[in-house]
Amino acid sequence: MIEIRLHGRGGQGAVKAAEILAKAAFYDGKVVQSFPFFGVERRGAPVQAFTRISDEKIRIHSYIYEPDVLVVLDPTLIGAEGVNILEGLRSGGKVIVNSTKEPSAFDFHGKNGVTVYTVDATAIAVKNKLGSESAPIVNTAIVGAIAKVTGLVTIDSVKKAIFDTIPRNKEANAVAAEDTFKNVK
Amino acid sequence: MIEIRLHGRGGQGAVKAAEILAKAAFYDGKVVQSFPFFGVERRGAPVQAFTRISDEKIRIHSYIYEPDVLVVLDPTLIGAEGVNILEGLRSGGKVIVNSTKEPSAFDFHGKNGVTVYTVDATAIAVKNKLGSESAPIVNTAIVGAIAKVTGLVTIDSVKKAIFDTIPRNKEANAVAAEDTFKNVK
Amino acid sequence: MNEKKKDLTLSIPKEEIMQPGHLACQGCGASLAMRYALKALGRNVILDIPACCWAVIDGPFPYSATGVPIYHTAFETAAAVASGISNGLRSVGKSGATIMAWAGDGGTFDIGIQALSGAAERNDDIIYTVYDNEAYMNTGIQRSSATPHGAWTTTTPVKHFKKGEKKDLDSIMVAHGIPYMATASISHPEDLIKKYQKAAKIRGTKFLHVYAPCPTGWKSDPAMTVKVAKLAVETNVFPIYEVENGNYRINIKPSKRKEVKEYLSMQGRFKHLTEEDVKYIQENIDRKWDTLLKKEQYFSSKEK
Amino acid sequence: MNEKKKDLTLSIPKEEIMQPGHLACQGCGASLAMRYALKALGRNVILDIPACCWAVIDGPFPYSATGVPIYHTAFETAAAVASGISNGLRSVGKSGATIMAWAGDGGTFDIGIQALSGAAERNDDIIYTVYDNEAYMNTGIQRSSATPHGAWTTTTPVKHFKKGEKKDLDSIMVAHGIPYMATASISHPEDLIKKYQKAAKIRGTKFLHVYAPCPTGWKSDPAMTVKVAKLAVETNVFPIYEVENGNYRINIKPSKRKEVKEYLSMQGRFKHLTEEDVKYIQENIDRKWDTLLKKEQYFSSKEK
Amino acid sequence: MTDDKKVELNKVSDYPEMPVSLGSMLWNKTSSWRNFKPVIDGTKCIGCGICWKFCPEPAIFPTNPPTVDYDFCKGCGICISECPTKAISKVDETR
Amino acid sequence: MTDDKKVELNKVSDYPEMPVSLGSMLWNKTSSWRNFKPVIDGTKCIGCGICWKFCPEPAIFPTNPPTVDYDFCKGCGICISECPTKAISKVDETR
Amino acid sequence: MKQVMNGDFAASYGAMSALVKYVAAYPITPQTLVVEKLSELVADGEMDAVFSKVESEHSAMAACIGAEAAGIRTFTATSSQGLLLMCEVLHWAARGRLPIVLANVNRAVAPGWSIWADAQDSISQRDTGWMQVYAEDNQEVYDSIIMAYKIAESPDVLLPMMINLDAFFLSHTSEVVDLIDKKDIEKFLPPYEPKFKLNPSEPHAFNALTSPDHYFELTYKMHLAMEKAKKRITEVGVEFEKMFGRRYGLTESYRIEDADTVLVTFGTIAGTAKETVDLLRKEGKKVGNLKIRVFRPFPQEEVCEALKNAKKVIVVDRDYSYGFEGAFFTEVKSALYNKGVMKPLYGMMAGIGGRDVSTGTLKEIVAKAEGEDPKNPYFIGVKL
Amino acid sequence: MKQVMNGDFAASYGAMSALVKYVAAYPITPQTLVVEKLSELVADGEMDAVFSKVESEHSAMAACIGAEAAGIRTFTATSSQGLLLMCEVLHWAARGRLPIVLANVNRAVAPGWSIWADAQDSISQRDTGWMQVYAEDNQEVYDSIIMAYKIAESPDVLLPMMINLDAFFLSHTSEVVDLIDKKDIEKFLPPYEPKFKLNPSEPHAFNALTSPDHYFELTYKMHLAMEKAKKRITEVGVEFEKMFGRRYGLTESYRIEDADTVLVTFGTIAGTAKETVDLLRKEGKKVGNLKIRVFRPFPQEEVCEALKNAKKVIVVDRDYSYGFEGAFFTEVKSALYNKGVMKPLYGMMAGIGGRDVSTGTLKEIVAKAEGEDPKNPYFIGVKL
Ligand SMILES: Cc1ncc(C[n+]2csc(CCOP(=O)(O)OP(=O)(O)O)c2C)c(N)n1
Ligand SMILES: Cc1ncc(C[n+]2csc(CCOP(=O)(O)OP(=O)(O)O)c2C)c(N)n1
Ligand code: SF4
Ligand code: SF4
Ligand code: SF4
Ligand code: SF4
Ligand code: SF4
Ligand code: SF4
Ligand SMILES: [Mg+2]
Ligand SMILES: [Mg+2]
Repeated sequence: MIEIRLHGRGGQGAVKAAEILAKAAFYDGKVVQSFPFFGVERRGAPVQAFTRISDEKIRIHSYIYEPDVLVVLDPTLIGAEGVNILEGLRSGGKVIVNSTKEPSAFDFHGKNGVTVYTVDATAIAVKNKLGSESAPIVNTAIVGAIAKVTGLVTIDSVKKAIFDTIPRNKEANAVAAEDTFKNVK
Repeated sequence: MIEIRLHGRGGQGAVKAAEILAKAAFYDGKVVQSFPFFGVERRGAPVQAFTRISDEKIRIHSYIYEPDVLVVLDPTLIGAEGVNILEGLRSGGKVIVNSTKEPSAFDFHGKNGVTVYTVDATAIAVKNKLGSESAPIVNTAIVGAIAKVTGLVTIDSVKKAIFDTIPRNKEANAVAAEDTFKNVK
Repeated sequence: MNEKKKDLTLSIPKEEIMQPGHLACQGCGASLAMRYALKALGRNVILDIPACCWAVIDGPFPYSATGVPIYHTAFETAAAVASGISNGLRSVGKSGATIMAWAGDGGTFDIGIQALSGAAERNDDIIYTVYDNEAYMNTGIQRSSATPHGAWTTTTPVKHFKKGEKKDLDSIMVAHGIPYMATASISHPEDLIKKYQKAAKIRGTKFLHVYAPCPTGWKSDPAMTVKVAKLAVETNVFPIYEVENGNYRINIKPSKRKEVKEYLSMQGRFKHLTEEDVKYIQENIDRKWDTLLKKEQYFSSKEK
Repeated sequence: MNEKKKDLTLSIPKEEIMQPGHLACQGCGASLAMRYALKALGRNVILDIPACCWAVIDGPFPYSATGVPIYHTAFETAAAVASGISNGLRSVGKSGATIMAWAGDGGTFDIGIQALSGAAERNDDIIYTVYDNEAYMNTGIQRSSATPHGAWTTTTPVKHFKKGEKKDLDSIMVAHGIPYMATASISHPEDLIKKYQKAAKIRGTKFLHVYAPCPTGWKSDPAMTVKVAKLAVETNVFPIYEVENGNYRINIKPSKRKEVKEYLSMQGRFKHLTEEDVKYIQENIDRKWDTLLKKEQYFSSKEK
Repeated sequence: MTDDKKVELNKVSDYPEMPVSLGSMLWNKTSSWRNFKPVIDGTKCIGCGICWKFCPEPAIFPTNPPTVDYDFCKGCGICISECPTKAISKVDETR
Repeated sequence: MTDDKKVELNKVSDYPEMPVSLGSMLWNKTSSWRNFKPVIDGTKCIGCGICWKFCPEPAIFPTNPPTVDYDFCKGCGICISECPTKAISKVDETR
Repeated sequence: MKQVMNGDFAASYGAMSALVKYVAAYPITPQTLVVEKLSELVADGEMDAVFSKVESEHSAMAACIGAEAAGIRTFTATSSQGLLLMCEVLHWAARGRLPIVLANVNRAVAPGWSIWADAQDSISQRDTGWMQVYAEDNQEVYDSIIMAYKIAESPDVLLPMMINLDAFFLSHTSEVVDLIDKKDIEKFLPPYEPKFKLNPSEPHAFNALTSPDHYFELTYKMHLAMEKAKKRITEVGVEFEKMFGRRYGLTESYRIEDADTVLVTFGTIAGTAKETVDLLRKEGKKVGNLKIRVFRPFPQEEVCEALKNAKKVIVVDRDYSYGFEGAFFTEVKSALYNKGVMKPLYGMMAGIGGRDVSTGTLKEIVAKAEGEDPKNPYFIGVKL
Repeated sequence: MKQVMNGDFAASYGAMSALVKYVAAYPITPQTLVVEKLSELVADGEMDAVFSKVESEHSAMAACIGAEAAGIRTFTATSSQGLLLMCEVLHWAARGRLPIVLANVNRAVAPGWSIWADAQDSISQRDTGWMQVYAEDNQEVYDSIIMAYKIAESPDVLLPMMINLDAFFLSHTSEVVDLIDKKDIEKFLPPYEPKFKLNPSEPHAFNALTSPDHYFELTYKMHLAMEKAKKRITEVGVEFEKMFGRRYGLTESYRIEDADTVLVTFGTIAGTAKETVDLLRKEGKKVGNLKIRVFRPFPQEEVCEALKNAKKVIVVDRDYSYGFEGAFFTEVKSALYNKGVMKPLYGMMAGIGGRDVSTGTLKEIVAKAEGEDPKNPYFIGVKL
């Protein structure tokens, strides 16, 4: 069973991203579970979401303490006051960051077997007109990068899940996911 | 332990009568309990009230099924539809009726050892200006008759109880009780 | 054998839907209110009744005196249960019957006002009747917010008699923007019946406020029930008016309003009042009547 | 070192009683409302707050951001708890502090209206504030009876957008005959503060209805919170007025009212509306404003 | 539901599954509530129907002159005080 | 209650008997909520106090020109859009 | 001073004697006499308190919560539907650690409407965190309310307490009650001075959002408080006896030392059971009675101790947890299980909906238990 | 048709699949997604029903009562405070014999405010006469709601039923749920046709004042209905399995045949417990799990049967009857007592207020029971 944690901000749709990831895995024949951080979401405040992907029935219903994969939707969260992105990450885990930077720009890259991947999901979202220019929505886009980096889900299933989940601009969202799939480093 | 049941009509104060009786017995050093029929009282509708008088602590809290003494505040209740005044009366019991009639006018007088006593409490109440002429209130008056017939309480205690319980016209009420005490047959 | 006489004059429908044997006190105004309302509405009616005298009047399990289906419900739920019946039947396309909540003033002005406010806001298709006897009678005469200033009740004992005006629920309901609000009195059955018949034809929430004297709680002579109610109208203690879609119409305007003193003196609940108290009450009545006249003047379809 | 400048212009009291670190969203109107109210009232205040965004904004156990005592209470109990605090303190002769219930529109217009109506009827000595963001925001944007016609919420999805007018709670509270009812907006803090200061001096139940835009629920730009609120006033969507002992006074009369379209277009919750819908809304606003003007004309101390 | 029999519920299986009414209140002869009876004098009666209209039970049949249903009349006296011709009198049943 | 320390509740006996607050929220530096920062240009500022008046946190000190408390500014942008002289600008902190 | 008064008046005088300052209550049969009496006592100036005549029981409890949080001693009374309507705010008072005292007249729960004796109302609130006492007579009603404040306000308890009295059998039944002088009360009951209260010069927020990091600890503190409450109830009972001569504990045993069969009862049935015990003893049957006076905190140690010699135990419930058993029956068994004690135990439901429980009924119950094997639950007196 | 959806959506689709005609509900975290989803399904015309967006939970239940009494199939959903606010009308629905179905998201009860998982809300309504099911996953939520109507509407049951799901752990957790076709539903679930309903052509008064002469018999009929409900739950479960391949009973046993130690759990903890059992079995420990799926009626026979071979039993409660123990713990013991069975039984409170119960927590619980003697109650994970 693989456990994934996503970091975003209230209002950005990290929960939807976790759900799209779960649905994609389900379409790929996996057993899945996804859930938000159990708390009060506030616009602007840091939030988390989670996905479990497994080959067998998932019977446990408890928090995720030691994720295999981390996804950071908003790069300003790294190092932000009171936020510890890396908490509990398994050694050998993967971290996918929405950033213009290179993976090596992050000091935890390579430490403890952790590998960092980056993708400019913001630029891709803007290009695909997701959200507004000042507040682009990156939640669908980033799932493409997760698919590529982890190999947990196929990009086709990701696109299908996006079509099932997103009410508007389905096409553009799917294209964005494909873009990050291709461009993650 | 002596158990007494009073019959009246909603709005006539049978419950108060039972309470005055209990208080009087308390002043005479007895242990007492009094309570109304446990139901919905309606102006005009037949109602009941109860008193227990004992020398020892009264521990039971249950209905009275077999009264020793019956008191009827309103003579129209005798034989009225759906009302069985005599229900459960112990053989040898006493029945006190507010009536102008003689005891012998009641067919249950003398049967099963039952003795009937009558007193024109209505006339006495009217004389003492208790209630209005068309709707005299007999509840205090009748207790005098109970005192006399049963000997359970002294008339002084009855008067004291009336003073303690009745908010207005205390004096007249006490006099009325004294009157029935003297005039019951 | 009988000499042939012409029929008795009947100014209200003849059919009796409510039957005798019920458990109202002698001379109960609330029982008259139901008798009239059902005459107006007929048998295609579903009632719900919260805790109140009427929960007793109808008779105990397994009996009923009223001749139409009744759902006896919790004290604070009259409007919500009626909403449920109405919308439930609508959900399966059965909207024929008149759904009516029938509650006392306590169950309406106090503990039931939230459910009523909610139903009114949703404009659920119900008639809501409050029969107003100005106190909690079923539990033995405690004050409600419909109890008028000056009245004795067991919770406003003579030394602390009820202070403060009766809650103006009529205006509150008008402020809810419902299509129909009307007051009526058991002393004026023809007016009352007309209003129920009108209400039954309007879709949405209809609120009817029916004046229903209670001899037991008002310490009045049961024989005087109708007279007391009539006096309430003639003194402007209880104005008879209706508001349709925001438009006011006063249905009965006493040519010369009688003195409130006359009304008060018939009821034991007011007997402790001083002359000054009575004066204060009279002034308030007159002031409120003036306001009502103004409302009729400025907020009526004519005026538009 | 700094060049000596004159002081910053302060049109409202300087002291900050509410402190930062609280948990309101970016650009939250409700947090501004509290900031202003406390500036007006000072520190000798006891608040009670039912379930609503403010139950979260203040911070979790064992913290508090507000600097005055707060009793967090059950959703439907704001007015009753305030009554209890006020009367409890009165029972021991300690009536100094201002007791204020502080609730959202859901906790006031809907689930809390009964407790509010009861407190108003008893004229308990409290200030009751509803900060109105026109929906249940704390639970994620569900309709309340304060939600305006036309708005999207999660329980009035675009295909079934909210139908029916916002409940006119102001008129309902006026109908309760309380000594003071006022509306205010976070866009006009000086007016708002004056009203709180006035309310604090009046004995009895004071009702303040404060307009508090919610960028999260209205799908508006957090930076536009004040602008949206200002537009609500300038379009007569949210008139600023007060009613003292039944006398109306409109405090702000826009010289030329702006088109509601401008107001609606700033908020995602209205973006599905057709031209026709907007026209309907505009008409209703104008009609209501006319009624309010009439009320001011006929029911004001001047007019007497 | 219109007859005046009491409903027999002698054992659990007699009871309805839900707490519903199974009969009317017509068994409940409220005559016992009365301590006087209203008697209509047909000669004074003008057939106005007012007594019938205002009886709260109702315990007056709309015949002309009206007839009182003494099984149910509770003796409130409304008919007596509302009758415009004083055609109804109060008859003591007590003594 | 005014310092910015978190309250230590490490064992049952540390807890108050009632669920009451024991500290302020000043430990909660909400700067992490922000994705841009407002920067005041003192030269454009006319000292009108509007930005201060409308900050919901409040995270502006009433100096002249005003100073933003970047520990708490959530970056809502109200001050920016309300400033009559456009003296406040939005500075990206992201990249 | 001894007076003849009904149970509702006893409750009212209890509140007055306990120097209650604030009352918020709403009428309901058969509690109405409490609101009426308190209205009168306040109007007459006999009781120095404010009485808010609120618009519902829900607001009654909410107003008491407000006043109590402001540091004021408060009282309310209700019954049945009223208690159920309070449910959410009952939890509030308890977890909010407010030592409010409530007199509840045990009345059956609708529908069908019933105004008669039945403990379903309070039993169904057993999980709210309120302490619960069941009184046997009016004296106990009065005394229990006074003791309640002393127990509930103990700084290490701080839990609300509910004093239950049977509908009509106590509420409307007049008996002799000995009232305590104000002077003596002041010696017995210290003023209420809570550590935390709503106070602008020491501002606290009460009841804020409590994350999973903290909630459980607060619950655990409630548990500790309940444990402590058991001790306080006993201590306060002893103190009360010293001053006023009447003793009350968690339970009360009657002729159980040598009893083969022990009835376990509460409320007025306990009194009738003692009478029945005497009657049966006269018939040569070794019967005893254990009255459970305090149901929350559940006195499991005392119950086990009292039942240790019994050969047979019969628990009489005037309540029913639909789909299982009577609540007292369940909990007595659970308590014995904790001690590893197993003996024949019978659960009998009686008096539901106000059906009378006479000495005759209790004799029938004992006879039933003599005859058969445990087959539970029994419903006594149902017209099968 | 399989879909990934959260528990709240599963509940919503359950109501839709069950052909519910009337919904009245009020939002509360974490049930909000139910009202939102149902709003959407009705707005989109996918669900042919009327949804009243009432002003409180109290009115939600009252409106459901009205509609159900008119013969309409109704549904509502709530959580925590909302359920408590319904308390009086919950009793009303039950004694009124209205087979309403309610989805309750188990959330902790305030104060302090908590939105997290905890069964105190529903446990504290155990005496209302509602049947109660606790679901382990979203599929069970969906299936249970559909079965609920069939059970509740059985003419000899006629009791309302509450389906509980853990806050967030189910309500907000997306999992795969297999939805049933309308065609198949119609085969499984007959239309609702009650004998008595509000109908002007057959007028009845419901719920009238019921004297002590009759009330007890009506209560006894509730008892019979609860007994019958146990059978119906089993029967309907078997029928459901036949048609849809998934089986649900009163309880569910996991590896208990040869288990020395049996965990007794409910809700999501049951799933985590099965995982833990497998982990412990790998360590060589003979552990099993008994999931109590139905808490009302309490399946005492099934519980006793399932526990008969266990040497040790540990009951895990995410609830606490203040002043006594966890409710499941109490009732399991009481059930065993009725059968005369005594064995080491441990009550462990865990997960209160949303504290996580992981496989680690459950291992700790088992370890605790291995070490010591019964000393109850245990609070697991409290920072002592
Ligand atoms: C929740 C609840 N609280 C209190 C009661 C008790 N109660 C029953 S009827 C009633 C008074 C009803 O007053 P009103 O609505 O004016 O009707 P009336 O009896 O005057 O006809 C009260 C307080 C109840 N049944 N339920
Ligand atoms: C009895 C009860 N029902 C529902 C809730 C859930 N709830 C908490 S806050 C809230 C909405 C509050 O809306 P509003 O009063 O408008 O305040 P806002 O959140 O918009 O600030 C709801 C429905 C609750 N806490 N208690
Ligand atoms: S108390 Fe009053 S309202 Fe109630 S039945 Fe009697 S007369 Fe009618
Ligand atoms: S949801 Fe709206 S009202 Fe609530 S804190 Fe956020 S912005 Fe403020
Ligand atoms: S006395 Fe009253 S009840 Fe009898 S007939 Fe006349 S009005 Fe009817
Ligand atoms: S009121 Fe008098 S006159 Fe009129 S019908 Fe009756 S008896 Fe005849
Ligand atoms: S951006 Fe918002 S929070 Fe920051 S200083 Fe400006 S107004 Fe205050
Ligand atoms: S709003 Fe602009 S001009 Fe005014 S004080 Fe602030 S920065 Fe200066
Ligand atoms: Mg009334
Ligand atoms: Mg809101």
